[in-house]
Amino acid sequence: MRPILENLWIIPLLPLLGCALNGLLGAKWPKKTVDAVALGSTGLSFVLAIEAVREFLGYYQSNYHAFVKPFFDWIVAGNFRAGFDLQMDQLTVVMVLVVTGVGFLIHIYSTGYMAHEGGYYRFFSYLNLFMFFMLILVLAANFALLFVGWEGVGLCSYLLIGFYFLRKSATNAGNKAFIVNRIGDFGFMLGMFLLFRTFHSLDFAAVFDATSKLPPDAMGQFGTLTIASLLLFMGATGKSAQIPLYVWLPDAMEGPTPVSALIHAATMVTAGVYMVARSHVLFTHAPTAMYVVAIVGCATAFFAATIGLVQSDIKKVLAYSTVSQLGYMFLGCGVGAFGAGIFHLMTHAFFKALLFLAAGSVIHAMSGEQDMWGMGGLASKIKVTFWCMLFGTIAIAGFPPFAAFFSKDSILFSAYNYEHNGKALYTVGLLAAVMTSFYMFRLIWLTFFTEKRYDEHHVHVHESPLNMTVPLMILAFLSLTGGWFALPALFGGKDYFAEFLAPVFGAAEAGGEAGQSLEHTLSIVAVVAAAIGLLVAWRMYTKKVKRRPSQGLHKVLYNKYYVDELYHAVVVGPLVWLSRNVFWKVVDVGLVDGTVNGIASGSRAVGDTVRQTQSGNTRSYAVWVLVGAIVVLAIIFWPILHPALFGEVR
Amino acid sequence: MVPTNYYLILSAILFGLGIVAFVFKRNVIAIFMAIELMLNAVNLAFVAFSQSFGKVDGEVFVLFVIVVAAAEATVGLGIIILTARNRRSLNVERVDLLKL
Amino acid sequence: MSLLTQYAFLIVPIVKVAVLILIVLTVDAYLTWIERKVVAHIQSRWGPHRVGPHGLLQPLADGVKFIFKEDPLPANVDKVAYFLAPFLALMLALTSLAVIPFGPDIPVLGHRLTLSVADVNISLLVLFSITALAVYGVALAGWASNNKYSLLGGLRSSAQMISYELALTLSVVGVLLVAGSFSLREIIEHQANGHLGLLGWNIFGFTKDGVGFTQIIGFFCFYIAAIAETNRVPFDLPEAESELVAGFHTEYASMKFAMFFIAEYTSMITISCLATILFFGGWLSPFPASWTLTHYVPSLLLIPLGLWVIFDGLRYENIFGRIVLPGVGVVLAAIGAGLIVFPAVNDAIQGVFWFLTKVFTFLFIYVWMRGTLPRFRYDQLMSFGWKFLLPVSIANVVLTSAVVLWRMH
Amino acid sequence: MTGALVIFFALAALAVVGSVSLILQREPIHSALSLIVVMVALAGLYLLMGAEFVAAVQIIVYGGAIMVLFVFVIMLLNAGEEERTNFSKLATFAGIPLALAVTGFIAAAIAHSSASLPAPEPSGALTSTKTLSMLLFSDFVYPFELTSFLILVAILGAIVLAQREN
Repeated sequence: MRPILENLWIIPLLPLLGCALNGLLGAKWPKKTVDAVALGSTGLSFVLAIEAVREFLGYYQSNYHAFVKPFFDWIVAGNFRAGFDLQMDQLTVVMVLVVTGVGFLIHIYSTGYMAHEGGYYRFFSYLNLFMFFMLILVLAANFALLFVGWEGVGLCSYLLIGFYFLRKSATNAGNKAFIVNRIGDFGFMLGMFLLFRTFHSLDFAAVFDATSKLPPDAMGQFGTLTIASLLLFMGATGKSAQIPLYVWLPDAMEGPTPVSALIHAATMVTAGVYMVARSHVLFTHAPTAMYVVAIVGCATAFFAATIGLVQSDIKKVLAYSTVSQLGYMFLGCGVGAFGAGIFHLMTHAFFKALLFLAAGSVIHAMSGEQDMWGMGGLASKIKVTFWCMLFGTIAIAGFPPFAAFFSKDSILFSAYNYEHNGKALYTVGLLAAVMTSFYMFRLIWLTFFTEKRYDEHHVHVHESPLNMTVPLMILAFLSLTGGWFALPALFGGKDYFAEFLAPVFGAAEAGGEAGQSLEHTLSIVAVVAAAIGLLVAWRMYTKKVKRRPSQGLHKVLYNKYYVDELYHAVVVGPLVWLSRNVFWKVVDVGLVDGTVNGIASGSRAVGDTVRQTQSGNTRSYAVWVLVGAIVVLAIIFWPILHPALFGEVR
Repeated sequence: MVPTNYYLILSAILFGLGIVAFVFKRNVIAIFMAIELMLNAVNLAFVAFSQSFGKVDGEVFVLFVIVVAAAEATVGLGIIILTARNRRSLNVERVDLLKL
Repeated sequence: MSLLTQYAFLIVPIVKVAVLILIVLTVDAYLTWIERKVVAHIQSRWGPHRVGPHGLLQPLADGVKFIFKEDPLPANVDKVAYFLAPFLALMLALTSLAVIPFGPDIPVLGHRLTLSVADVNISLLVLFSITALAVYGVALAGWASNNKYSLLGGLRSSAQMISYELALTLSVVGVLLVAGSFSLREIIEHQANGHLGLLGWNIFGFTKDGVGFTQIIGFFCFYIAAIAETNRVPFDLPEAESELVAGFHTEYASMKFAMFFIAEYTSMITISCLATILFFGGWLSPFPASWTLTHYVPSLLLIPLGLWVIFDGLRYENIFGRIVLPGVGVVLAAIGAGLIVFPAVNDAIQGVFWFLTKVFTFLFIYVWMRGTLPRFRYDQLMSFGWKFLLPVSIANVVLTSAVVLWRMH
Repeated sequence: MTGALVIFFALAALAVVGSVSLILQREPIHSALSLIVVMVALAGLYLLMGAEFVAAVQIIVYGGAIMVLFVFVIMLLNAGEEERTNFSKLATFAGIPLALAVTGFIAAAIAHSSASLPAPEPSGALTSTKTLSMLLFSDFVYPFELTSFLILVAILGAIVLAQREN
C-alpha cells in the first residue's frame, strides 16, 4: 500500500496549485495568505516527497528496480508516445529531496527577504511554478516530459530574472538567459530526435535498455550514441552554464537573491548534471562524449574560478563560483564518477544556497549594497549571517569535515584515475580548488573584516529577521554534515552515498589498498591547496585594502575575458544586422507585406473591373441569367449533341 | 392524334418567346408576364409528357407549378407596387439603384 | 332527312344554341320588366304600365331605344379594350349557359335529346372558368373608357370578383364532396332519391339511408358570393350610382351598354340555375316519385293562368285586350289541358317545369333583395368577404369532408 | 389532317400569336390580354390532350386569378405605354442570339429525343380527375402540404408589403 508513490503526481501538482492560487487571486490577498499558500504547498510537497521516498525504499526492497508509473497519455502520434509517466529511483530520491527541501527553506527565507518588495504574490507564484516544473523534470520517466520540465524551469528562470522588469538590465538579463538556453535546448532537442529515430521511443527505460545492449563506441569514434550524447550535453551546457554557454548565469544575478539561491545555484542549473547522470548509460557507451564532458567541465571550473578571483560584486563572485562548481560536477560525470557528481550536486546545493542566502542577508543588512568594496567589518554587526557565511565558505573551500571536502575530493580522485590524461584534468581541477578557496576567503575578508568602507549615517546595518536566519542555520548545519555519508570511506569504510546510488550507476569502482592510500594523499593535497588559497587571501586582504585601478591581467579578468563583447561581436551583432536589414526590410516588408498588399490591390483591381457588370440594369442581369442557362444546357445536352464523343445515347 | 413532339416544339417556341419578352420588355409587370409565359410553356411540356407516358404525375406537377406561380405573383406584384410608388417608374432600366 | 341525321352532331347543337339564346334574351328582357314592376310595388309605385298592358311591351321599347341610340366614342380611349369589353362580357355570360342542363333527357323522334348545349363531365369547372373570366369584361370596360369613375368601378369590380370567387368556389366544394363529380347532371341525379323528394336535395342533404348532412351553410355562402359575382345589390359597388355615376359602364351607350346589361341579367340566370342545380335538386320534383298526381301541377298552374289572362285582357278596349291577351290566355290554357291529355308529353316537361320554377324563384329573390337591401360600403364588402364568408365556407368544406369520411367508414 | 390536328394548329397559332403580341404590345394591359389569350389557348390544348382538370385550373387560377391580379395592378398603377429605353447595350445586342440559342438547344434536344418517346395515349381518353386527386393526396401529399405552406408565406409577405410603414 503506497498511497503517495502510486499517486506521484500529487508532489508536483501541489506547487502548481499554489502557483495558480497565488497567481490568479494573490493580488487581492494579504501577505499572510500568500505565504500560507506558497509555503503550505511547497512544505506539503516536501513532506509528501519524504513519504514517497520512504515508500519507494520499501518498494525497492521487494522488487529491485526503479518505480515507473504512467498516468496519462500526453502525446500519441503514430508509434510515438510521450506519456505523463513519472518514475522514482535513487537518483530521483536525491534530486526530489534536494529540490523540495532546499526549495522549502528558500521559500521561508523569501518571505523575509521579499517582505518589502512589490509584486509579492507574483514572486511566490513564479517560485511555485518553478518548483512544479523542477519536480516534473526530476520525476519525468521519459525525455519528452523531462524536456517539459526543462523548458518550464527555463521559463521560470526568465520570469524571475526579469522580476524587476522595470530595470532594463534585468529584462535584458532575462532575455539573455532565455536565448542562450534556447541554443542549448536546440542541441537537446536534436539529441532527443536522434534518440527517437534510433530507438523509436523516448522512455528512459526503453532507450537505456536498448543502449546497454549495443556495443559502446570506441574512443574517438563518432557513432550515433556519441553524437546523441554530445547533443544532449549541449543542452546541459546551456542549462548548467558550461563553456561556451555560461554567459547568462552571471547576468542572472539581476534577479532577487533567493532566486539566485534556488534556481541559479541549488536546483535548476544542476538540471544539466542531473540529465547527464540520468542518461549515464548513453554516455558510458560514448567515451568520446565522456571525454568532452570532462574537458568542458574541467575547463569551466578553472576558467570561471579565474574570473571569480577579481569580481567585486558579492553575488557575481558567488555566481562564478557556481559556474566553476558546476564544472566540477561535469568533470565528475565526465570521468565516469556520476555518483560523485551527484554527491557534489547535493552538497553544492546546500552550501551554495547557504552562501547565496547569506549574501542576500548581507545585502539586506546593507540595504541593497552589493559591492564588496562598499562593505567591510560586518562580522561584529551581523553575527549569525557571518557565521553561516563562514560555514559555507569553509564548506566550499573543501576543508574537512565539511561537505564539499568529501564530494570535491571524490571527484578529483576519480579524475586522477581517469585513463585519458586524468592527471592533467586533476591538476587543473586542483588549481581551480585553490582559486576557489582564495576568492571565497577574499569575499569573507572584504565583507566581514577590514575597516568599514560605507557611510554609517546612510546605511544602518541590522541583522535579518528570524525567517531569514533560521533557514541559514539549517543550511549551515547541512553543509557541515551533508558530506558525512562518505566519511567512512576515508577510513576504509564504504561510501554510503555511492552505495545508495549504486543501483542507478552500478557499483562504485573499488579503489583497493592502493586506491585507499592514494585517496588519502589526494585529499591531503586538496586540503593543502585550500589552505594555500586561504593564506594568500589572508595576506592580501587583511591589511588596509583600497581599490586599485585594475590593469593588465586583472583588467582582463575583471572584464571576464571580454567574452560577452566577443559574443556580441561574433554572434549577436551580425544576427541583429541580418534581422534588421534582411529579415525585416527585405523579407517582411518586401515579401510578406508585399504579398498581402499585392493580393489586396489585385482583388481591388479585379473588383473594379467586375463591378462594371453590376450595373443594376435588370435587363443586363437577365442576359447574364441566359448565359448561365446556356452553359447549364450545354453541359446537360453535351452527350446528346455530341454522340460522336459519348456514343449514341438512348 | 397529335404527336407529342408537336406539343414539345410548341412549348419550346413559347419558352423562347418568353425569354425574348423577359429580355426585351422594359415594364416590370410585362417582364413578370414573360416569366408567367415561360412557366406556361413548361406546363405544356409537362402535360404533353404525362400524356405520352400515360402517367398523371406530370399534371400534378403542373398543379404545383400553378400554385407556385400564384404565390410568386402575389408577392411579386406587391413588390412591384411598392417599387412603383417609391421610384415613380415601372421601367426596369430606370430602377437601377438598391437604395435611393 | 338523311342529311339531318348525317350532320346531326353539327345541326342539333346549333339549333339548341339558337333556341337557347332566343329564350334567354327574351327572359332577360322580361326580367327587366319584372324587376321594375316588383321593385315598384315594393316601393308602392306602379312601375311601367304605359307601353302595353302592365307595361308588358316596355322591354321591346327599351330594346328599340338601345338599337337606335347614338353610340359616341369617348376621346382617347383604349379602343381595343373599349370594344372588346362588352363583347367579352356578353359572350362569356351566354357561353356559361351552354353547360347547364335544363332538364332530363327527353325522347324526340326516337332520339334522346339532352336539354343542354354541351354535356361535358366537368361542366361545373367550365362554369367556374367562365365566371372567372367574366371579370375582364367589367375590368377592361373600366380601364378602357379613360374615365376616373369607370376606372374606380373597374378596380372595385375586379377586386370584388377575385375576393368572392374564392368563397363561391369553396362553398360549392361541399356539394362536390357529397356528389363526387363535377358534372352538373350527375350532381342532380345524386340528389334524386325517390321516396324522399325535396328532402334529398343538397340543401337538406338526406340520403336514402336517412342520415344526411345539410349544405345550407354552403348554400348561403354560395348565394351571397354569387350575388357579389354578378355585381347585384347589395354588392353593386362597381356601378354604384350615388358614388360612381354608373361605374364601369359610365362611358358606354346604346348597344354596348345593352350588352353589359344583358350580360348581367344572363349571369343572374346562370347563377340561379347553378343554385337550383347544386342545392335544390335541379329538375327534380319536390315530391316523392310515388306521388304521380303531382305530375298535374303544371297543368293546374297553367290553366288558371290562361283563364286569368283572358279575363284580365278583356278589360282593355284595344287590340291587345281584345285579341292578343285572350289569345295568349287560350294558348296557355290549351297547353295546360294538352298536358293532361298527353301524359307522355306531361312526363317529358316535368323536369323542365320544376327547373324553371326554381330558377324563377331565385330570380325573384334577386329582385326582392334589390328592393329591400341597402348597398354595402367598400371596406365592409371586403372585410365581409375575406373575414366572414371565406372562413365560413372553408369551415363548411371541413365539416362536410369530415361527414363524408365518417360515412365512408 | 384529323380534326385534332386542326384544332391543335389553330390553338398553337393562337398561343404563338398571343405571345408575340405580348412582346410587341407597348401597353401593359394589351400584353396582359395577349397573355390571357395564350393561357386560354393552352387550356384548350390541355383539353385536347384530355387533361380536363388542369385545363380548368389553368383558366380559373391563371386566367381568373393571377392575370386578374396583373390587370388589377396595371389599373392600380395606371401603367401607361412602356418607354423603350436602351440603356443595357448587352441586352440590346446579345439578347436575341442568346434567346435563340436557348430555344435552339431545347428544340434540338426534343428533336433528338423524340424517337425515345412512347406513342401518345389514344385521344379523348380523359384522365379522370379522381385519379389525379388520388395521386395528389397519396404520393404527392407532402409537396401538396408544402405548397399550402408556401401560399401562407406568400400571403404574409403580401400583407407585410402592402401595409404602409408608420
